[in-house]
Amino acid sequence: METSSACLVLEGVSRHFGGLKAVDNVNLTLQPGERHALIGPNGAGKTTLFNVISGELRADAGTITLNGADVTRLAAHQRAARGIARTFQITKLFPNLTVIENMLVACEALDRRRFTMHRPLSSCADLVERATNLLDEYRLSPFRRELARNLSYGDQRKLEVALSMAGRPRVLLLDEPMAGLSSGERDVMQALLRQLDPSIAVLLIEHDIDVAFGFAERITVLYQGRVLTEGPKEMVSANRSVQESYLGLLVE
Amino acid sequence: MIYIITQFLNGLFSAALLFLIAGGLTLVFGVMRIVNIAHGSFYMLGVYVAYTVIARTDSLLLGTIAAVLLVAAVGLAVERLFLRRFASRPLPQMMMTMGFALVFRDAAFMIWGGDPFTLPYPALLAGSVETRDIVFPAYRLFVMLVAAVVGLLLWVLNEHTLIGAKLRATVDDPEMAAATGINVALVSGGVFAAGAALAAFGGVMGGPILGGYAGMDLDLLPLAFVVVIIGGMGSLKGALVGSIAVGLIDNFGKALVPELSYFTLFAPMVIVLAIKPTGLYGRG
Amino acid sequence: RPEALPIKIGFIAPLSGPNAQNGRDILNGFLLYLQEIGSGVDGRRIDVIIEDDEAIPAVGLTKTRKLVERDKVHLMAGALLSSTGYALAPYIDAMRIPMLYPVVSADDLTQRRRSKWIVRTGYSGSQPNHAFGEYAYHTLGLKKVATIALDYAFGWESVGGFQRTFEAEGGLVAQKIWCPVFVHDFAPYLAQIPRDVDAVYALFLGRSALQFMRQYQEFGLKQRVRLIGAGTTTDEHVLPFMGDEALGVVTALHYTAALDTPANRKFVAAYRARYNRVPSYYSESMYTGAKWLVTAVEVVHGNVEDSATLVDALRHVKLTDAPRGPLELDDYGNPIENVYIRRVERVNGQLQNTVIETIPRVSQFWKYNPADYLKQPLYARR
Amino acid sequence: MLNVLDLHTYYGDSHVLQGVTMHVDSGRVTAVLGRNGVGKTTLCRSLVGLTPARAGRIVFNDTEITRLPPHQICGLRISLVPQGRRIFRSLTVEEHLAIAGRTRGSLAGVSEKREHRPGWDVRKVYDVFPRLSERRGHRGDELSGGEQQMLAIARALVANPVLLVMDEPTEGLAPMLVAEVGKLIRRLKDEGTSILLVEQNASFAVKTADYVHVMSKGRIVHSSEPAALWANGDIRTQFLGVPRVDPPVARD
Amino acid sequence: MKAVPFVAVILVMLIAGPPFLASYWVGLLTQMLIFALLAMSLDVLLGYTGLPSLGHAGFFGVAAYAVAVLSTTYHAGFWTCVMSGILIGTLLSTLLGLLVSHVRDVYFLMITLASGMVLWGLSYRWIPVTGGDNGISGIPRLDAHAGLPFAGPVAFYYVTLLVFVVSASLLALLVSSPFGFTLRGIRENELRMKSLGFNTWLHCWVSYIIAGAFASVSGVVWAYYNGFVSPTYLDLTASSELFLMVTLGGPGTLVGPVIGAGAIVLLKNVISAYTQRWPLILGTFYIITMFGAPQGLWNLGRRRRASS
Ligand SMILES: Nc1ncnc2c1ncn2[C@@H]1O[C@H](COP(=O)(O)OP(=O)(O)OP(=O)(O)O)[C@@H](O)[C@H]1O
Ligand SMILES: Nc1ncnc2c1ncn2[C@@H]1O[C@H](COP(=O)(O)OP(=O)(O)OP(=O)(O)O)[C@@H](O)[C@H]1O
Ligand SMILES: [Mg+2]
Ligand SMILES: [Mg+2]
Repeated sequence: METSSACLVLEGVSRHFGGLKAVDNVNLTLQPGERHALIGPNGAGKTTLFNVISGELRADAGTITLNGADVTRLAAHQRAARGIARTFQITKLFPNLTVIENMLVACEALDRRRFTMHRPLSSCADLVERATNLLDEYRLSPFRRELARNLSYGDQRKLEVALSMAGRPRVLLLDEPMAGLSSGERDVMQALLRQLDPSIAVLLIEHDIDVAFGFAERITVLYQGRVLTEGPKEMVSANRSVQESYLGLLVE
Repeated sequence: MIYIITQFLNGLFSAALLFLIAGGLTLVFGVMRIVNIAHGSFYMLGVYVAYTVIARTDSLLLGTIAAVLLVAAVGLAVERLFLRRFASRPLPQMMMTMGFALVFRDAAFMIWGGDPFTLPYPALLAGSVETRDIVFPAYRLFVMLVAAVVGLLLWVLNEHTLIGAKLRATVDDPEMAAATGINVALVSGGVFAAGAALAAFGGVMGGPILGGYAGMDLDLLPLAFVVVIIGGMGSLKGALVGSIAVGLIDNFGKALVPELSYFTLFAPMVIVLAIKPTGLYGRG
Repeated sequence: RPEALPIKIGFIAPLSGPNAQNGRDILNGFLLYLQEIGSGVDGRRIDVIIEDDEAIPAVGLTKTRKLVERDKVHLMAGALLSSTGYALAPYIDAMRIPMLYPVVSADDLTQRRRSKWIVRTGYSGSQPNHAFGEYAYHTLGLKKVATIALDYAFGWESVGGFQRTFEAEGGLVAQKIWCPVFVHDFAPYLAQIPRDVDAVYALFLGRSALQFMRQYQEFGLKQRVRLIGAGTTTDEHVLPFMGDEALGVVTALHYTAALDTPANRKFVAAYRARYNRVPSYYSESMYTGAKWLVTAVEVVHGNVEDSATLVDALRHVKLTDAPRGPLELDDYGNPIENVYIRRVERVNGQLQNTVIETIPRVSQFWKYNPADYLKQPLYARR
Repeated sequence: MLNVLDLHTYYGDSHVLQGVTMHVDSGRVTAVLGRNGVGKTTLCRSLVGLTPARAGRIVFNDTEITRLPPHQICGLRISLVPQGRRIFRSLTVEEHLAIAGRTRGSLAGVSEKREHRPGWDVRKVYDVFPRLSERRGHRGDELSGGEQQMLAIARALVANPVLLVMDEPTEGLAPMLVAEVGKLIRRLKDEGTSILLVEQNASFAVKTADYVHVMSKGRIVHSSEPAALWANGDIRTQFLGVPRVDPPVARD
Repeated sequence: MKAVPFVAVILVMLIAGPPFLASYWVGLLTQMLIFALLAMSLDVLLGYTGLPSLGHAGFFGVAAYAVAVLSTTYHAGFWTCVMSGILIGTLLSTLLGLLVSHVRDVYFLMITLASGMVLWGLSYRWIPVTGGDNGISGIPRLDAHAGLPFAGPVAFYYVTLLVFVVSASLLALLVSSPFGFTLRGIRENELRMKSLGFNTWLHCWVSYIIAGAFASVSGVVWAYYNGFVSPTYLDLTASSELFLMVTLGGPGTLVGPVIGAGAIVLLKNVISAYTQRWPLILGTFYIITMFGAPQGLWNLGRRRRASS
């Protein structure tokens, strides 16, 4: 595997909680434009791995390299500035801002103008336009002026995903973006994911096997914090231990 | 040496008193997330009620009981009628308690006037314990003992009954707590009343030494807050450690560098928060 | 005819907050006297407009502005704290409204920072203590004293006054302990008191006096070291709430409710009858202040509109029958009055400040030459 | 067992439930389906008293519960598995089960004994979700998303409900656990518990339920046996957005 | 946006009214403006960034002290005093901000309370400079010091109004600017802000500095208005009253604090003329207001209007 051109490389990354090895010596490489799914049973350490990559949690061991630079010691916002964006499994919005304001804040995050104090945000036409377009894309426009906390759960989930797109990320970490969506909305979301800029590397956590296998070309299976297998999806779905530990249902 | 021992004992006494006062504050904050500005008022009301009852009946015990019960009732009323509506909304709740602090303060002035007074010592404990050159008032030792007992009681209650867990559930998510069958109104009313009662009890315990006077409510409140913050809001252990730390540092600070006595109280807090933003045992 | 209009007096004092009781005492004294004279002065009714300054100088100023600009009072009286006293002075001077300070005791108000329109009828902080320092050395026979006092201007001025005359006579102030004003537990300070002194001089007031006395006894110091102090420490505003721990404490002040003169007996009786409590020096201060004021208004025949003559009259009042004894102003606007050395005794079951010596006609400059005195700096912490 | 008559519920001024009439039969699994934001969660909230309805009636076993406070409704043994899990962040798994359990007493006594008692208790719940047992000492905010979901179900179970209201109980669960929950629902049904199941996972719902209501814009627009629903392509595409024909696996 | 007509009406009244009012009312109005500005500056922290500061009167007081010390002890000129006042207050908030910007919620409340108390202690104890308890009086009058051609309360009022309007406009711009929105984002969900790429610490710090700067401006005006300073300017009571103004009026809006400040200044001065029980009444007023309008008076009005 080619690591020099890779945009995200994890080497021996571990994270412990007390005695619990939530993430244990994980190696992972993401090429630009790669579509990669991360699956594994509940509590396998998927979200924790995301937290470690995005900087919400510090790694206890190992190094994280982003576009050739070591970011292991950087804070979350610094990593975001270098192109990592993520969604949260448990929705994290700005509940008392309207939907459009949620989007605008996300859009200005990596913009130089976030420190601008002398003109209204609404006069930054390009930011407003971006935010509006994103809302359109995610079918959230009807709720533009609703407070985020008054959205239904499914709509909140959509906004959650939409926020992460605002900063034009290079590496996108999606933690169960389909959860809580109705079947129709799922299809829309899948279509959106498929239409993402092909140069973005996407790492997707998903429990719906159809979605995961339909989206990604490579799969990593995490089990008790460790990587069980990693490889192209055909290879992974053939792997017996994966079937036992995770896909059990399919071979029932 | 004698000097150091005396100051040490003084520090522990301050700690005991602080713990009694701060215990209720941390209880109410820990389980209800209410920054209770009226805590000092409950403390004050306790002293005033005890004073009145003792003056009528000459019984310290009766005075204490009356103070604790009456103030608990007042606390319950405040919670039920006013704070309840704003469950889990810290800012309006805090502002409400600020309003109550003002009301209680003026009501006390209206009822009892602004004269200072002290409560009598229990006859048994009026003397001092003397060993060689160290003279230490017996009553102060007694207060230390009482604080230890109260601390133990709170700990047992919290660790070994479901009350503690129910209380925390109520704070974490009042809606779900209710849907889980917890009578949220009862629980939070009870806790608030208990916090008020504890404040009143602390006031009565300190009564023979600090007494009652106009403005006492806001005088001791910052102290109690400092204790609670150093330890970490909501943590019983924190309140204990905080009060001992503050008691000792403040006493030695005042004795050794009197020039800085305005700062010895707050400096430890600022340092602790600068290093650990949630206090020693607090969680974010 | 202007004579028919009432004379308007603006009154401010802290009527809420921690100092409210003192404010109330002042107000009570004021109202008692006005009630006694009844009908008014020279056919003009006296209207008092009362405002609460909350013991916050800025509030005091706002309220004074209200009284002067909106209510158009002819003269002002009141204030308790020195800070309020200083804060009001520029405004009072600018508006040219005569004002009477009954208790504000900051030395400099009648020394280095005098104001033309302000007349003090109370005392200056160091005034009784000058007398007391000498008395303590000679009559009480003390040679070495430690002081413990509240750490602010009133404390420094009182202790400073005491120390000056006490040491001038040959005594020694061995140690000065200062307690922040917000202290409740005096234990750490009590532990610092040296045991080899002849006496401890204490300056406290209100709740701090009460707490201090309690704790002084609690730690077994009362039997070991004699306690003396400034008058406020055992003044009648706290004395009734003290117990045996206060017995025998000797202090100095320009008033005591136990003063055995006809004028005072009458005042105390009237005050007790009206308010059901012993008058404190705060109460007496404004009772006498009111008397002072009324006397001056009589001198100008009720013509209070002419403030320049009024303030002149205020400066030249002499009272011979005030409850505290005779008093008149010196050239600097501070009263010359008796200072009483008092000892706390229990009489008929009540604690009182029994007069054990009267030092007559004490000025704020004691026996010093005012001009020389004023060249020295104000008493401070050191 | 549960009858809902012309229920109207508002959030402030917004009229969300606009006359819902439906019923849950005793000892059966009744599903409510619908797209995002149609008011499914609001219905659940009104049932358990969290957002009392402004008009209409809810009758549970001859008791009118429309205006009862939540803890009293809980006392009638109606339990809720809320959407979004709503775990108490500072309580451990054990504490969750202890306070929700229909048993009084100290924590220490909860985990042992009581084998002989009928109904659900902590032990039985741990048997269904062994993962929870491993995490019993962990605080709510230290659990993974799926673990929280299991706990939310477990919390409702230990109260031994007569009526269990489940708002998207499979969200975030790995396939094996989704199957496990399916089994659990069937088992509960066999034990005589009535279940109201709100689901996005339409195929899961159709497989599990005995009767289905379809909701749209605050109203029930279709009620039938699941098979009939599945056969009705119009309803499926219009109200559920499920285009694929994917016949549900027959049970038993 | 809905605030615009309201603000316009108020502004016209503020501009046109005073010449017809008695000097006492002009004085009260001046006070209201000064406190309104101070309350708005606190609102940047409390309402927008979600940082409840209980030591905000500190900057106000320090700026006032700077003016007092420079103008009395050092006889400094007008602009020196004004600029130093603002600068020193801002500098202080810059330094303190370093200490407090990583603390949140109640802990922020308490650490700012502590820093406020320390400043108060300093003003009380640093006697050679601050005059201790007695404070400093004798600050020159504005007209004399600044060499204004007009004197008197009305002139002072208009100067204050000018300062107020300029500051309020700047603040209004600030809160609607991109930066203003980052502050709201931090209030709502700091973790999310971090993962979006905001250095939230920095934003909190900057907002603390800005709040301190505007508080200093009001402190400078206050010093001239009163002509003296004393430690009560920076004590806990002052800070908590300020806090009340903001929460009562409506945190997270700029009109709210102005309403709150106006209401409290007015109430305190008017009720106390009629009864000595005014703290009781004021306390009851707080309770009732919070009860009926937990989001503040202004937001209550807004919701009414929105629903009708
Ligand atoms: N802050 C924490 N403290 C202690 N343990 C934690 C913490 N966060 C997570 N864990 C534990 O680490 C393990 C991995 O959690 P993680 O959230 O990464 O799982 P996951 O793979 O995302 O699972 P799911 O699919 O259920 O979301 C879990 O067992 C969880 O209980
Ligand atoms: N607290 C609230 N205040 C105002 N409106 C709300 C609130 N909660 C929900 N809504 C609105 O009510 C409608 C119904 O919401 P509800 O949560 O019941 O939908 P749902 O069917 O459960 O959707 P989902 O499948 O996304 O969970 C939505 O349009 C939502 O925007
Ligand atoms: Mg997860
Ligand atoms: Mg829902």
